Amino acid sequence: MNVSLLTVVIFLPALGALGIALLVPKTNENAIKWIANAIALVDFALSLTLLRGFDSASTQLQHVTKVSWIPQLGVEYFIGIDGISLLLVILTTGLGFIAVLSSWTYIQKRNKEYYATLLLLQTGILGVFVSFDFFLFYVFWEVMLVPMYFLIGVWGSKNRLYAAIKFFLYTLFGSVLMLLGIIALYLANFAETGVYTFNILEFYRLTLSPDLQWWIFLAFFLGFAIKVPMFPFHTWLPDAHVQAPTAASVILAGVLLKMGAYGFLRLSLPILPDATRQFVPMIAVLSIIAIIYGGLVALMQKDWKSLVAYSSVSHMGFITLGIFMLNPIALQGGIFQMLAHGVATGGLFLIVGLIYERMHTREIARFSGLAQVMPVYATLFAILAFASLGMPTLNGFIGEFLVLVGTFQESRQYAFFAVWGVVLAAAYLLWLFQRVMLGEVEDDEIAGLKDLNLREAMTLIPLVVMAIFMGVYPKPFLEMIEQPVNAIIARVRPGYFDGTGVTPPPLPSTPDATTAALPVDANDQLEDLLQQQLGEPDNETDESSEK
Amino acid sequence: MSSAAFYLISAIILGGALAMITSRSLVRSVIWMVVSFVGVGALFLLLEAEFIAAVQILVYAGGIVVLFLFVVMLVNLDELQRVEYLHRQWLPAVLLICLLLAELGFMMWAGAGDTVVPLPDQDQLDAVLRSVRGGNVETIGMTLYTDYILPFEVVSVLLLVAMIGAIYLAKERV
Amino acid sequence: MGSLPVTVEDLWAIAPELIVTAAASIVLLWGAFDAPRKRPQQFAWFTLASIVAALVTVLRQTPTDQTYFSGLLGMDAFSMFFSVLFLISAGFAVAASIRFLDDHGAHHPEYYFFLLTALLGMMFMARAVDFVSLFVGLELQALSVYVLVGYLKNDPKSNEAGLKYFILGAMSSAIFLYAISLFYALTGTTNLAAIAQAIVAGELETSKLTTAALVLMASALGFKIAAVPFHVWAPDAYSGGPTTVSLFITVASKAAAFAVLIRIFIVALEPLQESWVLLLAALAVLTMFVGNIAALTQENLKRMLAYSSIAHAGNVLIGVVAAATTDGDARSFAIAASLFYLFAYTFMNIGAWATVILLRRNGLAGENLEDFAGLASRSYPAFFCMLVFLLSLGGIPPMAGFLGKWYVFAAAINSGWTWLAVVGAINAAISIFYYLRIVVVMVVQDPAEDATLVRSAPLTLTLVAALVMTVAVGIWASPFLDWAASASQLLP
Amino acid sequence: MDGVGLNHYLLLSATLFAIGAIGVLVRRNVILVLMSLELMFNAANINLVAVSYFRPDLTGQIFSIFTITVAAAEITVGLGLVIALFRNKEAINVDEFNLLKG
Repeated sequence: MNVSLLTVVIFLPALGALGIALLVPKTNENAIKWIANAIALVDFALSLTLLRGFDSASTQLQHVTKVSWIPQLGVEYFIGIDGISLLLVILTTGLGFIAVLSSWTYIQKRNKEYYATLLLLQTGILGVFVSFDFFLFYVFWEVMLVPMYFLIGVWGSKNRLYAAIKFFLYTLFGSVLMLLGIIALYLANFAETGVYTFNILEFYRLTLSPDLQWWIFLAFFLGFAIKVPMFPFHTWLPDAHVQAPTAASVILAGVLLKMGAYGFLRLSLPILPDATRQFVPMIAVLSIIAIIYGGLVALMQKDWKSLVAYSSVSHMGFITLGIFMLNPIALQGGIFQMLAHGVATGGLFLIVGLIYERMHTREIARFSGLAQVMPVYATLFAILAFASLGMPTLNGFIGEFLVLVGTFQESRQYAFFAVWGVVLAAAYLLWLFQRVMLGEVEDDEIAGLKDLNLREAMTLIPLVVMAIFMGVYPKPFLEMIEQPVNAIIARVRPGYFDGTGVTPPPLPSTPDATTAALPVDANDQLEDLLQQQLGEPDNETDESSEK
Repeated sequence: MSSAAFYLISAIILGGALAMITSRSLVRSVIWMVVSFVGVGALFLLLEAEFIAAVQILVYAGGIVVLFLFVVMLVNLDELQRVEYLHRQWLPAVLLICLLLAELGFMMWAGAGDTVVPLPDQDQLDAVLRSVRGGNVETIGMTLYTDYILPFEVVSVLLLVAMIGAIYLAKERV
Repeated sequence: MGSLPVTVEDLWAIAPELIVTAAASIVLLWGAFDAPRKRPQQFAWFTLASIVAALVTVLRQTPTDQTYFSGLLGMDAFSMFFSVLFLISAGFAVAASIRFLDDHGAHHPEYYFFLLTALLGMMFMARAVDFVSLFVGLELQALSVYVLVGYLKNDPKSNEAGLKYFILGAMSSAIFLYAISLFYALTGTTNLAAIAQAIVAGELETSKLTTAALVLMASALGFKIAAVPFHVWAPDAYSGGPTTVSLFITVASKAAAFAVLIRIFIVALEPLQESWVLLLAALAVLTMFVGNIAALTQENLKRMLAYSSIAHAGNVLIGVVAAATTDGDARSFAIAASLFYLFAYTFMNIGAWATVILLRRNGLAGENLEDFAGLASRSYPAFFCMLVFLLSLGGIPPMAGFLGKWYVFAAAINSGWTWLAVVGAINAAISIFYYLRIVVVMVVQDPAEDATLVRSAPLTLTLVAALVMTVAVGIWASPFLDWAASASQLLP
Repeated sequence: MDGVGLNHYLLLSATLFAIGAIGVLVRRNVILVLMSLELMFNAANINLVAVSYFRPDLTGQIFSIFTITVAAAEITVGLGLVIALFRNKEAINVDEFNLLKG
């Protein structure tokens, strides 16, 4: 059987977890750590090779693998990537490696189980971002819950069990209702086409009645909004973050929350366009509430980690706002903000984790003058904080700026309120910086702190570099997501591109059976593209005019 | 005349049953049960089911009652007298059941005609009547051993289970 | 008359049942003559062998539309599905029992005798297409199970459980019988298909007497499947009896009751479905909520699993309700969903109970939640098995339980019962809460000092087989889905 | 039969059934509960035989033979359970079964 590169990227961590669990003796902790790090690094490197030959101009899914799984129900093992998926995959593997590396000394008990669980989690998340079969998507979506539950529940701090169970039940509650939405969609598709399938690309073609769309949207909304988390479903997030070990927080903030946003833009928008438009005002308001409320609450936090956690609520508000403004700029901004937030906030959680490992406290009031004893640490923190609050030339700026511009196009009121999120972010992050980093060293314990060692710096520096790179040169990232974004907008807002002179790309279709089982390489892609431009435009316009 | 017999027998059955469940003495209860069961046997006679009536008397009055008496004697009688009479929530239970009974009775009365499903034609009916009525043990035996041979055999296994089960459970040690 | 009452086809049709009957008789006689009873394991192995023989025989038979024994028994794919399910459960129960009975000093051949007769009764229940054979099979099963629940006769808890089960079980049998007699009064027949015809022909749908009979029938069957509010016996019977028996009856007896329920309601009472669908839907909702919420507060693990078993019956009922309101493909889909759910449930539930059997503290069988304390550090494989079973029971993919849930919810939405699916989904989330509680105890708490695992080869085999099936039915689902779909064809 | 139809028999059996049910639910003595169960089985038997007479059709009579047998078997097992419990606990009071709670 021909195993595609993408499949390897997804399942390598799980295989590694299995290997660690079964083959490595419990007592040999160093071997466990080395193997886990090696696997995470290899996985990251492999995911980077996906970039080679990736054609960001193509409208087709790439690296497609499509194998029948449960034929009776029409379930397929159908994975592939477009620009959005690819960037999220790389973000996941990158942060995954950093998370594994950052755990080296942080985790003191049950190393074997810890690393196995962490790697398993990575497979679950990666699977969500590449599945184009809804059943498969749901399986990964749920599978991911279990390792996260254990990471928080076993290796977390004092109130870990409460936080773990809260996390699990909240997200599970959302996802079981989402499951019903999936079933309804599946049955509606059968009623319309007579074929049992979970193929997401086929669902893009459906014309469902607005009423049905409304209900399915509601079901999806619960699943995704809890995951994001949107106000008022956010209450599990601070608990989970505060209690989780550093690596889990990094993954949680960096990629796990993106799953909800990803769900919205991959599934809700293109499959349920009519309902999406109906829901825009509600979601926009909820997003703005999240932005402002998250910022205000962050301002009042006494605990360093929960401050960062609430800043996540605020930043995720920008992302959902960007997604639901339903124009290309805001949507691109939202996706870019997903990446930027992953990098910056992931880094901030690492920063908190590093100091917690040294001081075993996260109470902001306990710290002062850290910059004097830990200059490297303070510098890196400053850059990440600035990235997070959206300073120009750093990545957070690009995302938030695009979201605000896109929002402004749609509604000045929304934009006016959303801007306050940026102001608040500056306030709480700078105030935090001032309280913990500046000032006099008042404490012997702080005076005795050591600055970062090489391994610790290694976990932060890639993120800092990335934050700067993305801020200075965002073009390649935006290019990569441009086509899929335009396709989504064309679907959710038919006629949007008519006046702009831009031809929206068609939604990606299912590659036909002959190429299906094999990974599609760049040549095929090019051929497809040529064919499309030469032969098919007529058909396309016909179809769209019929609608 | 048979109408009078029906009411008389009904009175015996229900009276026996009522006396059984209200009696405080277990031995008396058992005796009232015999009365009620014999009444049911008489009812079967009235319905021209002589064989069933015989089985009823043999199995119930002969077998089960002896079994009950046996257990009542085996289990310490003093102990039994001590047992409280009724459940604490007996009244709601009785009311509920009476309500259900009233409901059931009403439904039967209201649905009186419903049970008359079209009967077979006269010749057929006569044939059936000859076989069914008049206590034709031979017909019952033949049917039991032909059409109903399977449940018959299953019931034999069931009796074996009951026998082994009772012995197993009641014996001090195996 | 005059011809032989039984034909060769009849005998071949009940060949599996004959094997089981023969095995039961042999166990009994062998036990009676083997006076010293030094090696009771031999009975277990013999029983297991005969169960396998019966299983092979069932698999060699082909389903037909014919009826046997003068129209009393069928041999449709539906009944064969259940026969296989019962045989598998019985096999698991035997394997799990060996060490357990030794440790309780109650390893007697009678145990296997009752197990086999219960199995026999269930097989007849699933195949009966006439109330006479149905009732007799049901009673054979019930009587054997009463004895099995009270099997540890020197343990007052077992006695008490057996007696409670007996009283309520016998009462439900009486109600069942009374309902049958009313239907007989209405239609003049005891054949299930003929009852349906007579109801249509006599236009009895609106008759008040029919309603009375229907309500009695529904409550009697509600007792048998332990649906709320007829469930009061179930937690006692499941938690008080020997754990191996609970393993068997939470799966097999429940499945047998469902076989009867589906056949009666979908075949015989189909013309009346307007009157009973809402009743059954209400039962499903109550069963799920009460089962799950009661399970939340249990400290005794066996009781928790008992309530969870009640809640799962509610999920199967969703499938039955969905089957009732449709016909053709949609009905087959819904019946198949119920069957697949029962099948998936079999393995995960057996696995969970088998793990309970594995535990022991102070020389007593594991029962309380604390007995699971620190299982993750005591035995990693045992912990992993239990984790998979619990997640599967909670409906987390990719285990079998998830696919089962998916299937019944899909059936419900397909038949227009979306709200029922929503209730089911909410309950799935509630149920996860107590399954996670067990997981937490296993991972976080420190093990009690005197806690031991009582391993034995057959029990390990049971666990491994249940684990493999729980995962395989979820991931490699195709053959099982096909099988459930083909088994949804009931005899008319 | 003059004036007495199937309905009379059905009513009689319903009453007997209800009396049996009351006995099962209300009385606290296990042995009496078992006896009341017998009443319920008998009620069903009356129906079966009565229908068999009025239809007329033999099935009801055959069925009632099975019912009587099953009821007898059932009561045997029930009494076995009572004896086993009594030996261990010396109580036959339904309310005193309280080892199983929850």
